[in-house]
Amino acid sequence: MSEQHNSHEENEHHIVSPFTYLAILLALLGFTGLTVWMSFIDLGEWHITHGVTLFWNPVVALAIACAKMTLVVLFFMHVKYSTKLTKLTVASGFFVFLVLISMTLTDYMSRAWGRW
Amino acid sequence: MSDSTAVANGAVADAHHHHPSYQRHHFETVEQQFDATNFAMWLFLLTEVMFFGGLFMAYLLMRNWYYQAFVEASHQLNIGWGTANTAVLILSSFTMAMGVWSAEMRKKKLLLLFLGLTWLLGMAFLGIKSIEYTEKWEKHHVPGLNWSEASFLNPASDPEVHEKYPKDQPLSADMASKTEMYFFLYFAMTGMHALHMIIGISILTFMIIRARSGAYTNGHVTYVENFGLYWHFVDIIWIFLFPLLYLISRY
Amino acid sequence: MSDDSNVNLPDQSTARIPKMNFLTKENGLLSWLLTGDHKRIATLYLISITFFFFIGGALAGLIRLELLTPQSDLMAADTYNKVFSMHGLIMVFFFLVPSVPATIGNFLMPMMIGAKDLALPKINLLSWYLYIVAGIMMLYTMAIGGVDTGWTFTTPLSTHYLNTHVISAGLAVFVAGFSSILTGLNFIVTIHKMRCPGMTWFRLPLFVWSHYAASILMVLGTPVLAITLVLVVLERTVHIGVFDPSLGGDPLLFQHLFWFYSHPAVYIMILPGFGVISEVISTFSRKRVFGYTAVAFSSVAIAVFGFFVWAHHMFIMGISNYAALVFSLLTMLVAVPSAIKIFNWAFTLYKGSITFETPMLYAIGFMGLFTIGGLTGVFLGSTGTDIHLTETYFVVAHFHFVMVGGMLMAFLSGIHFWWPKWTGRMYPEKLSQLAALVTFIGFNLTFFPQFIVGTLGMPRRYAAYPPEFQVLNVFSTAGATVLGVGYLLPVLYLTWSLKYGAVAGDNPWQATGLEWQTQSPPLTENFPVIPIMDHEAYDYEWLERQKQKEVASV
Amino acid sequence: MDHISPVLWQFLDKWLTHFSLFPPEASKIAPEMDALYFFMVLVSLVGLTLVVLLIVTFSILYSKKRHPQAVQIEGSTILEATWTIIPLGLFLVMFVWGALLYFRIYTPPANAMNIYVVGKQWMWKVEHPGGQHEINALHVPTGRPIQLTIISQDVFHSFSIPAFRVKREAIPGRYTTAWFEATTPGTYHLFCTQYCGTNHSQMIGDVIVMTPDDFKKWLTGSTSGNSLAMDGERLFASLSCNACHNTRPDARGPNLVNVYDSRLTLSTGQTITADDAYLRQAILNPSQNITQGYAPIMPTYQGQISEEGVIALVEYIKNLDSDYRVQQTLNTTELPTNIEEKAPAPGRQPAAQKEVKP
Repeated sequence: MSEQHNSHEENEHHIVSPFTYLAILLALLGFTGLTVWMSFIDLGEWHITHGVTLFWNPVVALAIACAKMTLVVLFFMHVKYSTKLTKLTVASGFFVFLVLISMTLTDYMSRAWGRW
Repeated sequence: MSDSTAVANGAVADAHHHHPSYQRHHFETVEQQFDATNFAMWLFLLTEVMFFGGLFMAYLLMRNWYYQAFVEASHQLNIGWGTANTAVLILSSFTMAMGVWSAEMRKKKLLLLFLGLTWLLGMAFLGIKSIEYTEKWEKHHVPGLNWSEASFLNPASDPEVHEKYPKDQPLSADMASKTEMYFFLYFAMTGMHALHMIIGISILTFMIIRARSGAYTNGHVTYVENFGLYWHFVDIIWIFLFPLLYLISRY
Repeated sequence: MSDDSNVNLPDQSTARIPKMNFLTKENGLLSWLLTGDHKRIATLYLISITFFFFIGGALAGLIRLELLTPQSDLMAADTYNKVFSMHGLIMVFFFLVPSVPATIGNFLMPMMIGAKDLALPKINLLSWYLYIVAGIMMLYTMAIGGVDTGWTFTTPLSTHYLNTHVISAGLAVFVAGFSSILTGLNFIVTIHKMRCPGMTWFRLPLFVWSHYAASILMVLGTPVLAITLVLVVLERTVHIGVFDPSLGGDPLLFQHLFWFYSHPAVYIMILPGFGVISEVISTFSRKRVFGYTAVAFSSVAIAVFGFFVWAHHMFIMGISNYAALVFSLLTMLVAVPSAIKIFNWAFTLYKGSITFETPMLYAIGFMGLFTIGGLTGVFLGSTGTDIHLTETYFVVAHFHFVMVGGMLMAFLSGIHFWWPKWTGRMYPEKLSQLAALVTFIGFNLTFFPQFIVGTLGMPRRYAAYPPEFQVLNVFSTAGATVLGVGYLLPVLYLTWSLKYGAVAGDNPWQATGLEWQTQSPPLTENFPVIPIMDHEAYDYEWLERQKQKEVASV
Repeated sequence: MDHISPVLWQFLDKWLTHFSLFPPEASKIAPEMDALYFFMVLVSLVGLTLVVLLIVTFSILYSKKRHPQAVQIEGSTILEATWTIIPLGLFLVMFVWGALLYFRIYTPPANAMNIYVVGKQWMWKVEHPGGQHEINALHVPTGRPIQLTIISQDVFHSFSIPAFRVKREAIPGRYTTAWFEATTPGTYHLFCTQYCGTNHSQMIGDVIVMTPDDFKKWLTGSTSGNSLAMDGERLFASLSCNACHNTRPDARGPNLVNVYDSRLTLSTGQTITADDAYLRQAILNPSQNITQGYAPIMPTYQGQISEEGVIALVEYIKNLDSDYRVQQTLNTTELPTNIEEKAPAPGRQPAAQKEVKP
């Protein structure tokens, strides 16, 4: 059977209630406040090894952004109630995006290792 | 064709009985039509992810290379406007989601209200953005067109920002020239985002006109739903642009 | 009918082309320009890409003519640069990328999966219009003086050092990219959502699988090219440089972003060709494709691995040696699925009942040439030999073996194979077999010497070259002439066959695909009633049973 | 045979006299590269023959005439595994072999003689350490490893010597290296293989390999009198680099004696080897490369020194193995007396340079 029949059965077009939307809105605004507030605090850094340092501020800011994104994707964009195919599509999008970033970085990061 | 051998007689012909008017001829059922267009929208959003992906990659690299320039240049952005815009966009995402809900519940008045609100909030976002752009123009921070590095070579010449960030050192000439890169990426990324907003608002205008004649409250929510996906996606891009451009070097 | 042929034509004295078909349904130019019918859009695409193919081909002819002598005497160096740049741009973005998917794929995809149309007919039409807009922009670029960046737009050359029309060419490619994104998007949606009842994933023809894989690459890769070109255009207009080293940018970032698309792009070009070959080989050996699942999954594997190998275009360009190592290893992995395909096709012939009509001849040619093209790719994927061979004619020969020897052979094979379905008429068999042979000989004569001249070290994109390379270049130019004849012949006899070809009937090849179970040319909505798929793909026994049933019922 | 057209005759003559199928092997690495190349050719030939043989045999055995009824076969896991694993194994052998070769070609031995190459539209400029300049030519001795430090002044170029099997991109703004050891005296082609604009095909030259004795003669015959390091020294003085980079205890810049090839700790905490590329960066983009303990006060020299000038400076700094030369330079130039007032707070800690890892 192709998906249209499956999805028809498992997904009787779920309607999300306005209260959920409202809760998400508040959460998003809360996160926005949080990230702005956090950005003014020096969260310090973590010296992993000599010369390799992780700064917490951008990490936290991006973590909050990811949390916000997840809320939007799951609820506003209904992915939580969608078919596996939609979930897979979203996941593959992030996967290829990460491939672009990480594989390019393999070059830039390892350039410093040797004398080339 | 009598000899088309794969054809079984009338097994699926029942799909032809009760079509709603909005069902396109080549779909068997409304669900199929909804699933297909919804899936297509998601795929389109994937292409958008990759489209912005290139810009994010460039930003990541340049920020790591010219950290000092990027930090001081980002102090030029107005965090108040940025936060306001984030809130506006999140609100518009909410009203859009409510718009989809109204269409699903077949409430025409509510749909019009929420689409209208979304439209207004979208315009508000662009308004705030244009205020920010004007600010940049006045301060000669538009790379290529109206550019000066003065406020980075000598932060004291820009008392407004300098007061808030007294720790900012004067940048050496070679580093100061890299602030132009920051603003280039700033304009490229926010500009590309604003372009998506403008496209979104144009489609929204068209939708509001159609919604008045009840086009989306007759059970055919695909269009509203798909536009909602697009609108939320544009919101998500901003959710990442905001911390990356405005926030991460404020402490 | 002779014993060594598979062709099963209806009795020509009584046979007729069905009156109602997609070509005759409506008349007038407007009915074509506003059509939503995938078959009509495919026809529009076929005409337009043929047009661009011959422009690109004419430019190739000029290149070969210039390279007949070591001096740059036919044209000045800058003219030569423009000619090869336009040849590359037109052939890659206006012929190879849309060739099989937008024409044959567009025509067949819905029929093969038993649907009335692609999921998004209007988007399909939009894709053609974008292609035409892009094509006009490219022709405009050519008319006002052309561009001499090479098809790779290498920065900072393209952004700061050339005063040719880089912007309009870049935008043309940008628009063409969107046309290709929309085609790919449409295919993925169609394959997921429009299959007829009973058409499970593993009953799909391999043609559909390979298009699915190519579509993934189109959808995810092309946008990166688009944004890269936007940045190039911005750098030229605003003079800011993320790619310009003198302003602090990194030209290698351009290379990374460009090849992130452009390496998968070669899979976008070749994968649909694989699909054609699977269909043709199965049909003309009357046998299910050997190891269906392996062939299907190897397409997907190529698509997935295709995203991980782009930096093998940059081994000598100053990427870190460790990164070169990683990308080289991954490149070796992506070579394996292609090898699997070749052997599976070869073993499809085993214990078959083989006939040698034109599509099969092209397909066999494809297998040989693609094997060479693929194996020489390994020479370039291995970091050590890449140092010597890259940026020479070896690379030129390698990708022409894959693209012309592979893709173009597959395209011609497919065009001949589905021509009766498309037009309802047969092409002239003997003449087309001759054309296939001429193409094969001309191709080898043109491009094989380039492997040698590349190994000798002759750099590509040279308007003039040291005289000791002349002999091999003369061979190459001679071959190009033969090749040109080989490509002109099909245009002539296929046009002729539109009116005078034998009436083909529904299923002249006795093939099993759903597209052959409807009339030729098909109805606008393909099938009178949506079919139900109740057998595996390439089930020739099912076809036999159907025929017997019909005979019995008559 | 006199009715053969002269053009054709010329062609045949060329074919017979000027025709080769394989480039000369004139470096130590060339036979190694060719070994891998021929291994690949062999594997390819075997693979191709196998495929062609299969196709031809099956086409003959199972043509419709001989074999009117096809036998349906689903597939064969064992066979498919075979033609997955064997090619994979072969490709992996090629990968490992190729990688070893790649690292060898791009890792110069320590005792190599350094020659600088600057590419520009459309010529190659070669600078020997002894101050000999060449355009579109490169003279090298046999039996001695030569390291090329390559850079481009404008766009991408690629420095290619097919007879040595060596090729390396000339990148604007960054040094790249390659090395070779020539074995056979003679004249070989030098190409630019990366498309670089209008006269790309004119960017060619000759590599002249000489015996060590001849090379010595050539060196003395074509010197301009000043070595590269001496040019650098002059530039060092005229740009007043020694105002800060001196050996005084209160010097505002790091002492450059023996700095080459040493490990430096930057103000970011990163350690880095002061190689050619680093020295170049430190001259042109000083604020990105602050040695720990120093203030970012050095002005940029981007746009003020030509690539040749930077090379001369780098060569000079490389050869600074004692204070003596710096002192000498120091004495010959006048030092401003009011350094302390002019300098913006020399003792201040440099602003933290941070790296972000989002």
